[in-house]
Parts: sequence; C-alpha cells; structure tokens
Amino acid sequence: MSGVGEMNEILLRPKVEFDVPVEAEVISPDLFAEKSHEEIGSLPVFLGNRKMCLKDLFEIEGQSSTNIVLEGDFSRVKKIGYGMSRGKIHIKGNVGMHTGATMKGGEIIVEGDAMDWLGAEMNGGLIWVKGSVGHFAGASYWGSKHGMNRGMILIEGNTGNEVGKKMRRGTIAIKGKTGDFLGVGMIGGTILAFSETGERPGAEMKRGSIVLFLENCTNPPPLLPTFTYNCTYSPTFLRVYLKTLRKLGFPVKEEYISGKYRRYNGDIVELGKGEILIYEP
Amino acid sequence: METISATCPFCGCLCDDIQIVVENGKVLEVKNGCSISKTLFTHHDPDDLVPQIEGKKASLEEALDRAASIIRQARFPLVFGLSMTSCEAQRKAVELAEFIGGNIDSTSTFCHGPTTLAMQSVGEPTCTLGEIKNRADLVVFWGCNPVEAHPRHIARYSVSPKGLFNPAGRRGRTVVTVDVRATPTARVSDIFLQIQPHKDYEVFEVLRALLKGKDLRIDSVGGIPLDALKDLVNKMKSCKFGIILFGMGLTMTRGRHLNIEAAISLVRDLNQFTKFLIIPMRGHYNVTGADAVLTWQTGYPYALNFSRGYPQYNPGEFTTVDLLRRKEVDAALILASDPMASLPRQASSYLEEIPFVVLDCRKSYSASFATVFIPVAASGVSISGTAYRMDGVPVLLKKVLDSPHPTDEQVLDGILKRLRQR
Amino acid sequence: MKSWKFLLITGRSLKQGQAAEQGKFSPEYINETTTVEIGKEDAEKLGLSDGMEVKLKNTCGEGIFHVRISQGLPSGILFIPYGPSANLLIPAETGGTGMPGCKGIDVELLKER
Amino acid sequence: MRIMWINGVEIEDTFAEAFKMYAARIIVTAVNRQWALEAATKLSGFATSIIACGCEAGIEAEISPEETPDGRPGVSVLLFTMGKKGMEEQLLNRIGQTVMTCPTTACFNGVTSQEKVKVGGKLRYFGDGFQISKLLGERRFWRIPVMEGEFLVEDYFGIQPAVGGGNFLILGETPEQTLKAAERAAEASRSVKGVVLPFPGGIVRSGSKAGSRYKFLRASTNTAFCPTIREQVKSELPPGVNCVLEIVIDGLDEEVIRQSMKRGIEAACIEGIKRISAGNYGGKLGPFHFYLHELFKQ
Amino acid sequence: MIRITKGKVYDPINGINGKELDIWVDGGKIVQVGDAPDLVAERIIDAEGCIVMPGGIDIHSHIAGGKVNLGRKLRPEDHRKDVVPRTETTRSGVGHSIPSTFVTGYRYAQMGYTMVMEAAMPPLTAKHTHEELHDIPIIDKGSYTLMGNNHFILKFIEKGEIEKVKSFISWLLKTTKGYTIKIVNPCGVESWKWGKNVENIDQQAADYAVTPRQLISILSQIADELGLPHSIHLHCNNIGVPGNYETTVESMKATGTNRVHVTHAQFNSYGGKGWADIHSKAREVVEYVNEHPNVTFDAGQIVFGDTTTMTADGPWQYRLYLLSGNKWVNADVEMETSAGIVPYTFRKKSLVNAVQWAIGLELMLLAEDPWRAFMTTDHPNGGPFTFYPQIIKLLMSRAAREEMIAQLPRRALERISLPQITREYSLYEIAIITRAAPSKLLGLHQKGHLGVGADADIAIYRENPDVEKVFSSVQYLLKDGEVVVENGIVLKSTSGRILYVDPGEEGDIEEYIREEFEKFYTVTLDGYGVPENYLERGECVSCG
Repeated sequence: MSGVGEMNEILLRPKVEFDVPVEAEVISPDLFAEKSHEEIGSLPVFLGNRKMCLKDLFEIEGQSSTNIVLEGDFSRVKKIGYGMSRGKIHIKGNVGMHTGATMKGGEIIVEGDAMDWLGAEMNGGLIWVKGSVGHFAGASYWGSKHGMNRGMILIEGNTGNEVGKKMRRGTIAIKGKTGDFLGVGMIGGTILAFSETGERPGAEMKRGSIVLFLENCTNPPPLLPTFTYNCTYSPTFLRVYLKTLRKLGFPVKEEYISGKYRRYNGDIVELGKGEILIYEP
Repeated sequence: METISATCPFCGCLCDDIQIVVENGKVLEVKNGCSISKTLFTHHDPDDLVPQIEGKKASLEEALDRAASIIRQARFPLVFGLSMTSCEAQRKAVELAEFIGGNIDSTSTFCHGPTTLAMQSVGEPTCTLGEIKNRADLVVFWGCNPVEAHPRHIARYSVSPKGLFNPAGRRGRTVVTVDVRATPTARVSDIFLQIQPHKDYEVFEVLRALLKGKDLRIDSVGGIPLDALKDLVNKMKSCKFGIILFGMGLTMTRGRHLNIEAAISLVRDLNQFTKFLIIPMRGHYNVTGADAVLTWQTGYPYALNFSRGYPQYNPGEFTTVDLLRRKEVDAALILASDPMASLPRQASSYLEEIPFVVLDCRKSYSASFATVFIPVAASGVSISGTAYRMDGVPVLLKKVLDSPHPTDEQVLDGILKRLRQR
Repeated sequence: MKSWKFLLITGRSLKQGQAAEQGKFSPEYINETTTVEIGKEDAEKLGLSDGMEVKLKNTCGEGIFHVRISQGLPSGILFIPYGPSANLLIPAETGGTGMPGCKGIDVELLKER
Repeated sequence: MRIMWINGVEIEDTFAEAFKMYAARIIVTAVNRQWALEAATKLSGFATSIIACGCEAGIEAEISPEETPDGRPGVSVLLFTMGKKGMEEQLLNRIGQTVMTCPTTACFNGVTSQEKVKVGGKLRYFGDGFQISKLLGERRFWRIPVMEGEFLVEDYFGIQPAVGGGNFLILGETPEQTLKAAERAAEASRSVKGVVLPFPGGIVRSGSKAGSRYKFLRASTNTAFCPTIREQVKSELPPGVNCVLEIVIDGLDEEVIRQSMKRGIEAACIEGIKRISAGNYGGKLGPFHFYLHELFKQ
Repeated sequence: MIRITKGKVYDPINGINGKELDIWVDGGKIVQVGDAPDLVAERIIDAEGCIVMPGGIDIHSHIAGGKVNLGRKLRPEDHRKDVVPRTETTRSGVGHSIPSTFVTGYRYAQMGYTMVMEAAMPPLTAKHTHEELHDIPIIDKGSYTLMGNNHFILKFIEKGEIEKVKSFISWLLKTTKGYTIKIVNPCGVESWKWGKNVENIDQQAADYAVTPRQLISILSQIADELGLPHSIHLHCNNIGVPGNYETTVESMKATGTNRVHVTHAQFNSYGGKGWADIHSKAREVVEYVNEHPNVTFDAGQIVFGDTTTMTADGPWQYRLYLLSGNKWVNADVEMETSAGIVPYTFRKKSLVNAVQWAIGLELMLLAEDPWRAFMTTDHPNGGPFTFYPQIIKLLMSRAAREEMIAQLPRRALERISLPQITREYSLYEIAIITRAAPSKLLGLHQKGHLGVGADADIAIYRENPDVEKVFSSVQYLLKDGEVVVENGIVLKSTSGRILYVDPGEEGDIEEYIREEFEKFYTVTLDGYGVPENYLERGECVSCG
C-alpha cells in the first residue's frame, strides 16, 4: 500500500462537503494516466445536474499517474474507478455508490465504508474495503443476466443484502456480518462469509460456493428447505482459497484451513448444483 | 339532471361502467360504484382550495413563479407521485423532470416497484383481467385483500363473474387465499392458508420444489403444513387455467422483489403443466399508467434520474424513500400523491427541510406542509384523459364535474414555460 | 409500564380508503388511521378492549392508537391501516430496493393507563 | 587435444548431446508426506526413456506445506515429452490413474507459461456431470467427486521448452567402484532444482547408440562402451575399464543441465574411476551440446 | 420553396434511375421535378455527391404498444448500453433493441425513413399503441389490427356468418384506428389461452370449430372485398419450427388469388425435422411467391447480436423461452390475442442462427420481383431496425456476404444456398424495396415517390463506396417539406401523421355485439375504441 507523498501519484481532496450526489467515473487510473495536471482538472463531473470540472470540486495534486489517492469524505461521490482496467485508487475515507463497478483490472483500496453496488458486474481486479459496504456488492445490476464475472472483493466490515447476486465467477470474502440473500441467484464463483449472515443465503443459486464460518454467531439462520445436506468433509479447494486470502493479508484463522465443513447442495428449485459449506468448529 | 358515464379514479380496477347522476354540478347518485367510488364522487368539493405559498394564499401566477424558482435553483430535484393523474399529465411530468435534470419517481416506489424488479429478472407471464373472468378455474390471492383494497375486483373480474368458458361463475372456480391474517378476502375463499409473516419466500420455494417432484424433509413451512402445500400444488397443476393475484403482502415484506421473483418463477414453471398466469394488484388507479408513460418515453418505469441529460435507472439509488432518507434531494415537486401521509416518517420528514411544491386536487398532508401548494382539477372527475388499469388495459377517464382549477398538465406546463424563459 | 412485543402489519382497509376520499383531515380518516387491530386472544391476555388507547413504539418512533379487536389476526400480530400514524413506526431502510418494509415490523405495545 | 583431470580422473574432451523436449511440473499434495510421495512415485513411474515409456519423468523435490497451494505436504514431479500432444496424453493418463486414484491427493500446475495443455478440463468428465469448476484469479481448478471426498486438479498445466538427455558416462575399473561413483553422481546431479534423473536411481547401465543392424530398431546398445565385447568392436574404452554407468539428466533449461552435470561429474571422480565421458551422436541429432571441459571453465 | 439540386435521383415509381434532377418542394409537397425557370427557391439544397430518394417506408416493425413497452420495461440492461441525451431540439431516451418512443422516431429519421407501420395492435389496448405513436416524432405511422384469434371473428366463421365477419372487421378497423387486418398464428394463439397451439393449418382452434386455413381464406377475401389499401398481413402458423415451410406454402395457397402479405418469411422457411437437421427452404417459399402475383412477403432478416424478440404469437414465445432459458413475458389479451417477449442473442457460431441468417438473404435474393419483396428485420425480432444499412450492404454486395459466410460454422454451408447466389441489388432496386414497393403495398399514392403532388418526404444520402455508411445517416431529411435532419442531426421534432382506414361497411354490428361484448369483456363497449382525439394528425386512407 502506498502512502501519501509517494512519488508519482495524484491526490484528490473534496473542496466542499457535497450536499447532493456527485458522479465522477472520471476518477480512474485509465483517465488520469498520461494527462497533465490541467487536463485532469478539466475532466467532467456532475454535481447533481450541474456539469462541472474535476478541479471545481476537488483539490488536485500531481499529474500523469495511474496511482490515485483520495483523501476526505467521498461518500456522496459515485462511480469512482468505474470500469477501470489498471492502476490503483486508494481511498482514505468513505466512498459512494458504484465504486469499482464494471472494473476490469487494477486495485481499489477503501479505508472507510463503501456504499451500494461496490464492484457490481466487475470483470477483474481487486477491491479491498477496510470498513463496511452497502447492498449489492459484486452483484448484477437490475435486469442483467449476471453480476461479477471475475476478480476479487475483500471486505473487512459488514455488508448489506444480496451481495454477489447472480455472480458468475470471482471471489468475495467478508469478515463481518452479511445481510439477507447472500449470493442470491449465483451462477458461479465463491463467497466466503466469516461472521453471521442474514436470511436465505444462496437462494435460487444454480452453481457456485458459499462458505459460511458463522464466527460468533449463536443463532444462525436456518438454510432454505431447498438445500440438502450431503456430508461433512475437508474440501481441498477451500484450503487453496483460504491460503490465497492469507497470502494477500486478509485475516483467516488457522483452524479454518484444516477444518471440516458441512456440505449442502441447492438451490434445488434451480439447477441445484450450488453449495453452501458450513464450518464445523 | 343528467346521467354521465364515468370511470372510477380510485384503484387499479378502473371500473368504467360507473353511471353518475348529476344535477347543477352536484352528484346525486353513483351507480355501479363501490363504497369508495361513491364517496369519491360525492365528496368531491374542490372549491375551498386556493394556491398557497408558505401557507399563505397566493395567486396561481405567483405560485407558478415561486415553483419555477424553487426548481430552477435545485441541483438534485425530485419529481414524485404521478399515480393519481392522467397519462397526459404524466407525460408532462417526464418532460419537466428531463428538462430540469431531476429525479422522477412514481408511487410504484412503495407499491409494486419490487414487482418490476422481479419482472426484470425473470419476466412475467400475465394477462388481462378478462382472461380470469372467462377462463380461470383456480384463483389464488396471495398477500392481497381485494375486498378492502379493490372492492369490485372479486365481483367484476376474478371470482364471481360468469365467463365465456366458465359459465358457472363462482361455482366454477376454486379460490385460495394466502395471507398472514384472515382478511375479508380470506373469508370468501374456499381455502385459506395462514402464513407466518415474512415466510412467503420459503413457501414459494417449497411449492416450486414440490412442482419439480422433489422430496422435502420437512413437515411444514411458514406455518403451513407440507400436506396443504402438496394439495395446493396438485390443484395448481391440474387446473385448466390458474391465476395468482398478489399485493403488498409480497412486495413489502422481507425478501421484497425476490418474493415476487419466486412467485413468478412458480407460475412460469407451472406452464409446463397447464396455463398459469400472474397479475399484480396495482393500487392507485393510474400507477400502471405512470409505469407505462415513463417506460415508453425513457425506457424505464420508475426510479429515474436525468442529471446527465439522459435517463439513468436504479431503484435503491433514485427511489424516493432512499433519496429522502439519505437527504440527497434539494427540492421536490409532488403531484398526485401525498408522501407526508404515505411514506415512512423517517423519510418524509426530510421534506420539511427542503423547499417543495405540491399539486393536488384536495387538501393533503403534503399540501399543508408545502412551500408552494397549487390546487388542480381532479383527473377522472373534472378532467378526461387516459389511465391504465392494473393489467395494462388503457381506459378513458371521463369528465363528470367542472372544476375551477387548472389541470396537472397545465400547471406543469406553466412551470416548464417559466423555466424555459430565461 | 408493561410492554409486549408484536409484529406490526400495515395495510389497506376499506374504511381507510373511503375515509381518505372524505378528506385526509376528516375525523373518519384520522380515526381509522389511528386504529390498531389486535387478535381476540391477545386482547384478552393483555386486558384490552375496543377503543382503549395503547402506545406503540419502536426504533423509528412511537404513536398512540386505539384498539379494535379483530377476528382474523393471529396471536402476536397487530394491524394498522396505512396512514400518517402507521408511518411513524415504519423504518425507511429499503434494502437497496426503494421499498421500505411496511409489513412485519417489530413494535412494542405499551398499555396506557 | 587438451587433457583435463579432476581428482585424478580424466575428463574426456567430448560433449553430451541433448534434445529439445517439453516439460511440465506437477505438484502433488496430500494429507502427509508419505501419501504425496506415494502418488508422485507412481506418477513418475515407468518413465525412464521416451523411447518406450511415452515420457521421461522423475521427482524433482519435496515441497513444504508453506509452499504448496493448499498448505499440505507436496512433491513436485517433472515430466518430459517430445511434443505437446504427447504431454497432454501422458498427463491425462498418469494424473488420472496415479494421482486421482490415490487417497487425499490434489494436483497442481507448477509451471507458469503461455503454452499449456488441458488436464483437469478433461479429467473432469470423470465427475459425470457433478464436477465443479473453481476459478481463482487466473487459475481454474476442477473438483471431481470421488468416493473418499473430492479430487482437486488444475484445469491447465503449463508446458515449457526443456532439455532432455543431458548425460555423462562413468568409466570405472570395477563394477563396485563404478556403482559407488554413479550413486554419488546421481545424488549430486539431482540436487539441482529443475532437473530430474529419469532412470532407476538416476543411473542407466544400458546406454544406447542411434541405429542398429536390425531395421526395426532405432537404437541399440552402446557397443563402443560395452566392456564385454571390447575386442569385437571399435571400442572407446581405455584399458582397465571393466564397467561403465551413465547418468541421464532432463532439465527445464540448458543451465540447470549444465549445473547438474557439473555437480554429478565432480561427485563421480573418485578412486577407481578412469575417465568421464559423454554420449553423443556426433552432433547430428540434438541441438544442445554440453562440452565436458566447458562445464568446469571459469 | 426549397430546391434540391444536383443530386442523383432514384425514384422507381417514376422510372428515374440515378438521373440528376432538381426537385422543388413547397407546402409539404413536391411541386416540380426538373428544370423550373419560373420558380424561385428560398432555400437551395446542394445535393452534389448525394443520392436523392423518397423517404424510406418500413412496412413491419414493432415500435409502439403494450407489448413493445413491456419489452422496454423488461430490459434495463439493454438500455444502459445505449443512452441518448436530450438536446435543444430533441428529447432524451434510450436505444438499442427497444428504443424509447422519441429515440425511435429520431433514429428512423436519421436513417432516412419517413413512415413506419406498427405491425401488431391488439384492439383492447389500441389506445396504448396510439398513445405511444403520438410520442414517436417525425415519421408517419399506422398500425395493423390483430384479428386472427378474435372471439367474434372465430365465432362468426364457426357459424358461417361471413357477412358478419366482414362487418365486424370493418368496424374493428375503424374503432381501433387500424390500417389493415393482422393475423398472427391464427387459431394457435386462441389455443394458447389454454397453453396449447395448432400444429398445422387444418387443425381447429381449441374453443372454436375453425381452422387456420378457413380463417386465412375468409379474411383475405374480406380484405379484398373491403378494398383495404393493404392486404391481410399474415404471420403464419408454426413460426420458428423446423419444417414449417410447408405450412407457409399452404397458408399462401389458402388465399387463392386474394392478396396476402406473408411477413417475416425467414422465420417461416425452414426445412428439417428438428433443430439437428434444420435447413433452408427459402427457394421453395420464394418459388410460390414468384409464380403468384397476389403474394408479397418481407424478409424478417436476422442480425447477429443481442435483441429482444416480441410477437403476438404466445406459444412461439413460450417455446423460445424453453429453448433459451431467458426471461419470459407473456401477456394474453382477453377475447383477442396474446403476446410474448424473450430476449435473444443471435450468434454467428450457432448453426441454427447461421441458417436463419442465410434464409432471410436467400429470400430477398431469389425473389424475382423486387416490388413484392421487402426488407425488414421484423424489428426487433430479427434485430433492431438500426441495422438496415448493414442488410442493404449484404443485398448489394456478394463480397460482403462472403465475408460474413466465412465466419459461419462450416456445417451450416450445406444447409443453405446463399453462397451460390450471385445476385447483387442495385441502388434502384434498394429504392424499390424500401420506398416504392412499400408505398404501393400500403396503397398510398402520395408516398414512396418524388413525382409532383407527392408528400415531400425526401431522404438525401451522401455517396460513399461503403453503402452501409450511405444509409446509416442522411445528409438531409425532408419531412412534409421541412428539413428535419441535417448531417445526421435531428433539427426539429415534428409530428407525423397517423394513417388508418374506415371501410364503412360495419352496418349495425356494434349494436349486434354489444350485449355479448359487455358480458365477456371487462371494459364497456363505448370505452373500447380509440377516440379521434388520440390522433394528433390522423388521416383516413380511402378504401376500394
């Protein structure tokens, strides 16, 4: 992780507290690369319905970099890193909706919280949120056939509902609590949820894996009746996933790696080839 | 004294067989209408309404000027309501929202918005209400209570009428109600399945699994014995024409759009066995029209934003309750709805912090808090036009009584004209 | 003051629909939208009868309602017709869907003396 | 002609001639070291010479749990073939028959390369429709249900150009001394990462030459180095040599072969060894020529 | 007065093939063609290096109404990738496969089209169709009224009361402000109301002793008797089903010598017993057309890519849902018709799709008489109308076709005859199939040509070696004599006409059906139709 003041990075700070939403998909390494300070400052953003320049809303330091640092409250700034394919955005604060949605590559690190649609329909890259996130992280947008298609989303805090909705590939790991309908309609991919989860995880999933560790969870929600228990075992693939997370620096307890898991398959109203693995302490 | 044909502008049934006896601008009698319809036409008394600015009487011109100035200054305004007015006014509202680069949302937001979301995920096998009348031998009311919310639905469309291929009427149909409480609708049904709150999703899943011939190791779900559900599935599979009619009992409970998705998926799957369709029971008389007009003009039915000059759609982001709860909008224009009465207080209280304009044909809660209130003539009472029934059938609204007030369309046009001159 | 936990359902009632047409400030409308229905069994257990005032409260807010005993309600569930009063108790969180959860809300019922 | 001696052993001024091959690295993990080795041994079994085994293979190293993808003890096996197609066939058959069948194992690719062959992606059909695909980053794995649980195998295995047939010959006075030298040589040669010695114990006694008097044979015994017929042929054996053993080395590139040959030769130069030589075909067959003297320059 | 000068004029109705001629426009009409020393123009449009044609006419497109709108509502994911911001002169919206109304008008106009016929209007929701048509700017419009599964028509035929059928049709056209009789999967859609279908044209409907053959025969007869400007517009039974070409040929035969237009014939020209051996029967279908002057057809060409299929053919759409697994909308309309919607992606790699693609082109290229063959994609079923320029290019260039054929699965080649077809359309022929013939087919005298007295709907395209570029965007479009598009940019959002017919032979049928109507419909008879005030610029086209 890079700190402020490092060579060759671009630093943005909001000039004011935004009272209406800002749309700023131009805050993206793809667009900041090979642009002068002046050119970056002239990129278009929307403050509500007013089209403005980036420099009207933000203090900008630096130029021509794929390494972007955001300082301050960006919780009303939407679409940061939308569709980005490379480079890095480090957000030292909270961030608004659609952060990293449809991104194809690169890295986004959020020190604070992120709002809904984080990494929605993403196609690659890494998003790491230290705080909590809203609904629909890694999900499909309304009407779409599938959500996240590749890449990785790591969340240390809690999440809202329908995380990983209709995801097809990729990995989502959540340290904190997750909301209802985790991995609803999943087509593939892997979700690892370390704490408590809301109701109906895996509903309507066709394929894919949801792993529940239910840490500190005294009263886990019952699975849907359309999931059926198969066996208790130690899935090797899970060891690979957990080791990979650890290598990246995401906290994973040793006992999970060698642990046993109850395997349920479902959702039998759909294809039924999905699975929920529940850690057995 | 004359008798005028009318269409009742109350609920999504849009009964167009109302006969109103009028004398000297007073309604003497409402024939064919339900009790609400009768009240609606007889209690219509627009004369005591005047335009107001900050609670003080103003001229229409002053009110329009002030409304335009509020909207002109706004950077993230909201146009909300739309469901109790004609399509003609709705068109104008879209034009206004687009022109000002605002958000526009209808009351679908808190009635059948989730139904739209489900439809966008899995589709919707549906039909017009006449198909039920003419063919249905199995009618399932799920989380809806037409006896109180759509008072003539049962008599006119779904249960009692004798149809082309169902000459026996009520006797030719099995009626099932699934609800948390034994509503009056449940009491007129052949079968009532009392479901625990928030358990609709599980029950649909079990029905779908049973339909697929899966064995389930449970005795009951959501408070309903498995045997009762097996029986229901058998009835569904073996009927000639089945219909599910559903309401807020599905859209507003935990699971929301996913409850509907499960219901639609069940109905869709049933078509491998027989004919089975589903219709949402839309509440306000022209909320379906709001969906339709917005969709044909913009591609999307509600929860729209025009900040960037083109429509963006995202329920959860541009829906009224969320915009208000997150305190994002900086002005609002409300027509044909009363959010101060109908939205959660946690959300609607924010309206008191921003300037907002209300157009209404009667005194509403929102009107009394509005920065600018402009009384308008009531569509379907004092203005003709088009409205869409819950099943998407367009119905003519008729003028019955005169009104001293302008129409929604005229007021919106007045505001738009002022915004254009600058 | 003693309190009991209930799940609150809000919804349409015929009277509410009719009364709204009589006017949002009509006594009929105000009366109907400040009514809370409770099942017979629960009412007996709590010693409530028609017309008695109770307070309902949750994390969203609170309001005073008068009791109407209803045949159709199962134990543990209350019903209030849609309206400004019911809306005091409805959370504005929409789960990212735009739709607040207007049915099956956790409330506490407190008996007014 | 220059003469070179190591520890009193003559190093002949000749070269080992080696061929282009393709290599794959297979990481086999299991619940413990024993089971990983068990599978790896079977996987690399009967794979001494491309001539009749279809591939050449051997165990490269044991891998600690920290270094394996699944955190369990592992063994890496290098497998060499002449072509891509042969590699696909060999990996499919061998992993299918020796790793999948072995309790607790999983099987990972150990080569990052553009070129690759499908393995898990074909083995998956054994799952009869119940196999599950997992994509982690750019790597895809297949989970194949088996009676014991699940067999995890990587979708594709990378293959890279490699070198096969690095070698040297140990010419000794007695069979005892020669075998001892060869054993030492094999151990030293093997200690280089990226090589395997495909023959039993890393040693081959039946070195061959190209061609034969029989039309149907492509190779036959290396007559020039066979002591028992020394006088019947044009022999390469100096006087006093009664036994010759060969060390054959396959490696991922020239450099590792060089290292391996060097270490092996050094270890082989013990008492009772007369000379170190190498096998070649006059430079006509293989593009890689490892001159023995050059190994020890610089 | 506007003078268009120095352009190469293609006007097949008047036999003009690329000649440089001045065209003089005034009061929305063409007032003079050629030199006119006496006339003074206020504006001269220099069309040097341009092609001048009458405005394009699309005879079959799904642009408005309940089903189209459900399609829009169904597919936010389709809209998101094609957004259209508002400008000073135009409204905003979305495009791709089901464009919003305003965008529909703009995009047709930008391609040089000035008239489009909505291909399927259910009577019960005709008001909806007209409300949307009202919001489609610039172009003239009309709608075909769905009748092939109407209760009254089936009942009257069953009872042999053919005169009543005729009166009813006359009444229904007037009441719905429709343009002609649309028939979709006759009797099959009625059966679909019970989840069934008919499998051939001699199988009776589920609830009526009437066969598709009878219905097609009687309705084609009535269309001629009523003198409707356009013939019956027939979507045959068994659409999309391998082996269906026989049904198509039988359906054409059923009309005898009465006029019949077979729509989106591509979807109805398949051989084979199933998907495994599907192959082209375009030749067999076209042969019948070539030999029978009473028959016309349009292609229903498919375009590779994502689109939204929507027809009034409920059972077919359900079948397509089962095949694709995509989301499915069904919308049955009481007493009359049905509709279905399924998103679908045509893939080059798909054998079936490749065969379908070839069949559409084969039909167009094998048809001997360009006056009876029409270019359509059955928008949006085969693909969005915005792909017309690509199809024109394929018709005009064998090389372009070969380039595409090279990308198809090789197994497809033995199932089609397209690779062997050498014909290339000329610009003149393109002007026939997209302008002159459509106006003739619709019975319009003031459209589709540039003669004196014609409506001044004129498309001026800049010449370019790449024909696709030529037809993608007009240099100028004149609608009713006004320049509404210049250099591809919409300058003015005008309102087009709504064309409809009133054959005037309804007699007292309205009163005759009143009781039954009100018993089985859920709306009053008086509230059923489309009042005049829905038609901002209504124009009744005369019959007979």
